[in-house]
Amino acid sequence: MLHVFRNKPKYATVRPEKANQDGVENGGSAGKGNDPQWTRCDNCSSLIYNKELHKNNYVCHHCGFYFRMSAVQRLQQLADENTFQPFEPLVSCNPLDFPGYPAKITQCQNATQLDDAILIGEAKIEGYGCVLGIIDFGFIGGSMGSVVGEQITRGFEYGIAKQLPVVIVSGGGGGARMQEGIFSLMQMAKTAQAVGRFKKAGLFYLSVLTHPTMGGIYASFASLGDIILAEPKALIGFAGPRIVAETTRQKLPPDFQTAEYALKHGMIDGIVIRSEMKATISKLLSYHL
Amino acid sequence: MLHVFRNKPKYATVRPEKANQDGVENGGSAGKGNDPQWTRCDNCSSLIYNKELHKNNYVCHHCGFYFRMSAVQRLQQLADENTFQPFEPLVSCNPLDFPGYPAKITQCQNATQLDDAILIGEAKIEGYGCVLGIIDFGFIGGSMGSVVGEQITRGFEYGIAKQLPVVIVSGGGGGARMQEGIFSLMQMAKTAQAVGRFKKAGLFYLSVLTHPTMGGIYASFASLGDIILAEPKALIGFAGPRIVAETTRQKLPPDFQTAEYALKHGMIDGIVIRSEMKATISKLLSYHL
Amino acid sequence: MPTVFEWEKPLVELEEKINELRNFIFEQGIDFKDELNDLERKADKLRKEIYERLTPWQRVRMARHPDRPTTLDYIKLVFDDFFELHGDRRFGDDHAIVGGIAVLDGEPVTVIGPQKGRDTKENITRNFGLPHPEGYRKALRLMQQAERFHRPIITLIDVVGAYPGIEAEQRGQGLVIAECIEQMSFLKVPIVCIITGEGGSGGALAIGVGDRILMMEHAWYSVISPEMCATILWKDANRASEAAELLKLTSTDLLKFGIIDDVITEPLGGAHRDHEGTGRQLKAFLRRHLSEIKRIPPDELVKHRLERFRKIGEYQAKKLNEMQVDM
Amino acid sequence: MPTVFEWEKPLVELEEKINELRNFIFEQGIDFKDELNDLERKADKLRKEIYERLTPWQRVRMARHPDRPTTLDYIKLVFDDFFELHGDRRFGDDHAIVGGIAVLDGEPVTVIGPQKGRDTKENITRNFGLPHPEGYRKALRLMQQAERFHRPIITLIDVVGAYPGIEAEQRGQGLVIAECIEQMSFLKVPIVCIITGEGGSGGALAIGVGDRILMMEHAWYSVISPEMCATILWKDANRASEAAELLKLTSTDLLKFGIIDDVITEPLGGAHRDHEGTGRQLKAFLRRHLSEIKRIPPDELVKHRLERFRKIGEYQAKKLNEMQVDM
Ligand SMILES: [Zn+2]
Ligand SMILES: [Zn+2]
Repeated sequence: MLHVFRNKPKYATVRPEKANQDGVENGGSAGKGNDPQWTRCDNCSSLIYNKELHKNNYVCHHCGFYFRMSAVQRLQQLADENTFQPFEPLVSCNPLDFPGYPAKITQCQNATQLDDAILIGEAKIEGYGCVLGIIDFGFIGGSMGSVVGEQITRGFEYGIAKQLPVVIVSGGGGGARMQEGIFSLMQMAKTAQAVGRFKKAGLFYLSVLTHPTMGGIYASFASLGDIILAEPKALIGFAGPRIVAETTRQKLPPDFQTAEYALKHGMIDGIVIRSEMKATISKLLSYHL
Repeated sequence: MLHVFRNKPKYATVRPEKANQDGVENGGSAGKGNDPQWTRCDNCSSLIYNKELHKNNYVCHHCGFYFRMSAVQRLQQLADENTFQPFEPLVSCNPLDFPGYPAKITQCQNATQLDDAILIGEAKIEGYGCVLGIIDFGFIGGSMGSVVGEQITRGFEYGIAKQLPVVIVSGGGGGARMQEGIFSLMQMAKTAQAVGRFKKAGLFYLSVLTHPTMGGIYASFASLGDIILAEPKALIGFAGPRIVAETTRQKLPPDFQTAEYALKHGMIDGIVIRSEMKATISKLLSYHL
Repeated sequence: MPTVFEWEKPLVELEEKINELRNFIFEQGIDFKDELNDLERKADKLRKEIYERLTPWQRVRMARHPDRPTTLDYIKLVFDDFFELHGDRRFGDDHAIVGGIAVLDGEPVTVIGPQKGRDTKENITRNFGLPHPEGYRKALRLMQQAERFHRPIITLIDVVGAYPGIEAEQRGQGLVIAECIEQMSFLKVPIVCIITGEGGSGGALAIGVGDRILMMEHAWYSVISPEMCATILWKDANRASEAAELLKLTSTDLLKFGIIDDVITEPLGGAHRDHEGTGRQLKAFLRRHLSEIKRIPPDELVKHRLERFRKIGEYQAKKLNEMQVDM
Repeated sequence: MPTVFEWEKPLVELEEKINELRNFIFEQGIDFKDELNDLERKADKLRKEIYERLTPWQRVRMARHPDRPTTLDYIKLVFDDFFELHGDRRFGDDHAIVGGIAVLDGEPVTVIGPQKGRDTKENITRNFGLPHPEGYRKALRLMQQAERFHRPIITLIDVVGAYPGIEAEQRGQGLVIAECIEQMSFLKVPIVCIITGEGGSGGALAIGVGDRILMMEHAWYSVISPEMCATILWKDANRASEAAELLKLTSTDLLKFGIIDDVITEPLGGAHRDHEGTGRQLKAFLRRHLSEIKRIPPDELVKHRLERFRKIGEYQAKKLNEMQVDM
């Protein structure tokens, strides 16, 4: 039943060092004189030395702004060094023959050095073994097509097979991947069922929501965690705020669909600042051995 | 385990005819010149001939007002004739030595011809066998002490033993019986657990709420029905409206804690008028054979 | 005034002509039987041609025809009895989703579906058939109840999507959809889902996880509505008809993809032109599929249901030479 | 200013006198050890006398002492670590009930309890420790989570009652209490309930169904508060002290009735006079009872739990001669 690869490949498809050196992808722009060593904070306009930013978990130490992290950066932050063993890499097809989709995939692959919008494998977090999956917003908005759906599903199946907890860090803007149409929608069912089977096996699933976790990703595996944590101010919801505003013609509350709003309305267990995320995850893993 | 009596007694402790001839107990007062054959509607002041009132299910045909029905009257309305087999009768003790409690019990027994605030046994409703329990508001406000708790529990146990559905018609004003203190509170746990065991046995429990179903009765077996029906305008809730008004110092909504309010807020499955109650119950029983 | 689509116009006009002629003949007492039959055969052919050539966008519009049977219409057309149940036992009773116990061939079943209104007043009550979280929680409650009593579940799906409102988001629209999908997947009773009209995204899938997934001929089912897709692609909702082509959302496409199990053919001209006929058709398909899955033991049923969705997805393993990137 | 009850006054004054004397002696360097010891012995005797003679109403007031440890205090005093979890996943996060995962002797447990505030601001946040339905739904969610991971559940109960508010009623206060009671009864993990302060009616019972039910010495537990009872009986809440006598709501009474399993003795003068000592005491009792029930297999545990409540009730079969009434 399990489709996870049996012979671990010697190669992985991530280049953390490279991604890192390439600088910060979101929430910042190249610094003065286009110096790639520096990044300008989109919130307070401060110039920050990239290495400094990396050390500070991509949080601006001037204004506290959370830069968006790539999956690779997130992996470096959360996983113990040299412990990550990626799953067999999968790539998208074009089941609807959607015009322009293959080109878009290639473009995102080149930009992110990922095969699709997810980085997933076995890892250790402060010594605790787990399946760690991270959605990368930089890959078509971190949307879930067949590859993300399949990899998430394999993640839970791998967890069942190896009796490991699963940690998924979500951050998919639109949720579903429009270009895969109904196949994308069906990944919601597939992944939710994978969570269900995993839970019935008595194992622990920790869902971590980062900015933004919306649509089909939120409405499937991301909101089904035994425990759900979120980063401060992360956008969390089903319908996009623009659609809600257009449909209801009402003024949205200022904190609408933020992590703080989700906490207040009982949807998540807690908000954890980025610098404490690794310690918090490992603590929760330690409660569920 | 089952405490239900094995040898059915030849005697029962109910006198429907007598209770009936005694006239209507609540929501009405004796008619002109104190003629016991007539009852005056508390709502519209019309004089109604008792036999007429009985035929009309104790609903005023002038204004539609629902007179309160005694357990015996309700039994006559719902159960097929000569099908009711009451359980072994139980009577209250005075576990707290609460002053005046035994006298109150005796007084209520004389007034209602019941042993306590419940009439319960096996019955047929349009041919469908079931356990039928009816709370009588006239007995210390239809409150649940040890006897009601025990009888309700036996009702569900009898249902499990005989594979019968259970229909409970609730109408307990205060819910718990203060005079039995902690013993009364514990009946909430006992009856809720009886419902739980009954449900695990795969059997059908229909809860019918009449005016008023509040407090400990609502917060235990009465709100745990697979299907919950209510009579129009019945008061349904946990805290009494006076306490809510005093605590919150807010004006209560006009329909606060009515059956209509409960329906609107998703707490009950439907409102059924009294004349259709028997047909509705039998239909639902037919769905769960 | 009934809505007449532009592609229906020649047909409607021809039908009117035939009717006029029939009345004339009847009044005059002339025997024109053969000529009439010829005309009707022509009309049939025209009907067929028109409806075989419908574009995806036309089919989306068929699915939205104001006279198309709604969930409560189908319930009345298909089942012998229906007792509606209300409320999520937590917050409210959402009139945009109806549910209850119905009787099919003498056996109780649980039927659930979003409910659109027919006039403005009813549309306001029904929130245009757009459910809030309490609607999905009611659906879930009724499905779990059905499982307790071994009643088959039939969902009738006709929903553009879950309501995108402030309060709906506040009360966990996304979360409740996920919960519905997860819970529904493991219910140990036969489940038939029928997309009768619109099948819009997560709001449809939330009650769309079944052992058999059927689709009315002119229904649509997609991850996104054509309008929204057009807005995203070209910032122009008016290009929905192009988007409808891209999305492959018709019953024909979805049958080919293996996403659905069967297409319930509609009377020529669509469900809105013949409620009775549509109901009979739906009932026949429902009966057949339900009787097949009712024979499967509950554990097998769940196992198959999970396998069905497990294998959906189009991807391929990356070739090794593409993987020569060192970590 | 700490609250001093009228019956504590002689004791507090004597304690102050002894302290003054001790300071004087220390400053002067005089050896008055024996005399001091005598005085302290006297104070001990006085303390004992006072607290053995407390009336039920005085014990109710002890349970409400503003300096009495709250749930979060106990969590800090008893457990090594605590990670609070929030929300009912449906409507809100009720600050009147806290819950999360704590560590006891290296093992994770789920701890849940109503939380009172200490000052006005905190009391408003905590709604004076009066939970809404979402609080009970959070509690239930965390209990079900605990069951999934085989974690023992410890509830710390200190609540006058479920909040009697408009919105609380609207969202099903009565229904959620019933659900909590029912669900908690069948959880296949060890449950220890400790009434630490007030145990008011259904609001307490909703999280009070366990395998061991312990009670702090000066806690109370009853179907109704003395004030409300007095209001019903005499339309005079000021006669609460008399009602407290009638209700038999002290730990002594409830142990005698077999409703609770053990009384956790408090430091002389009550929990509010020595948080550390109280915490140690509670921990010792909790450890002992938990270790006993942890040995019982889950199915047995549930069976015993059900039997425990099944047999509660004082009634008698009616004698046959009373039954000679024909139907
Ligand atoms: Zn900044
Ligand atoms: Zn009247």
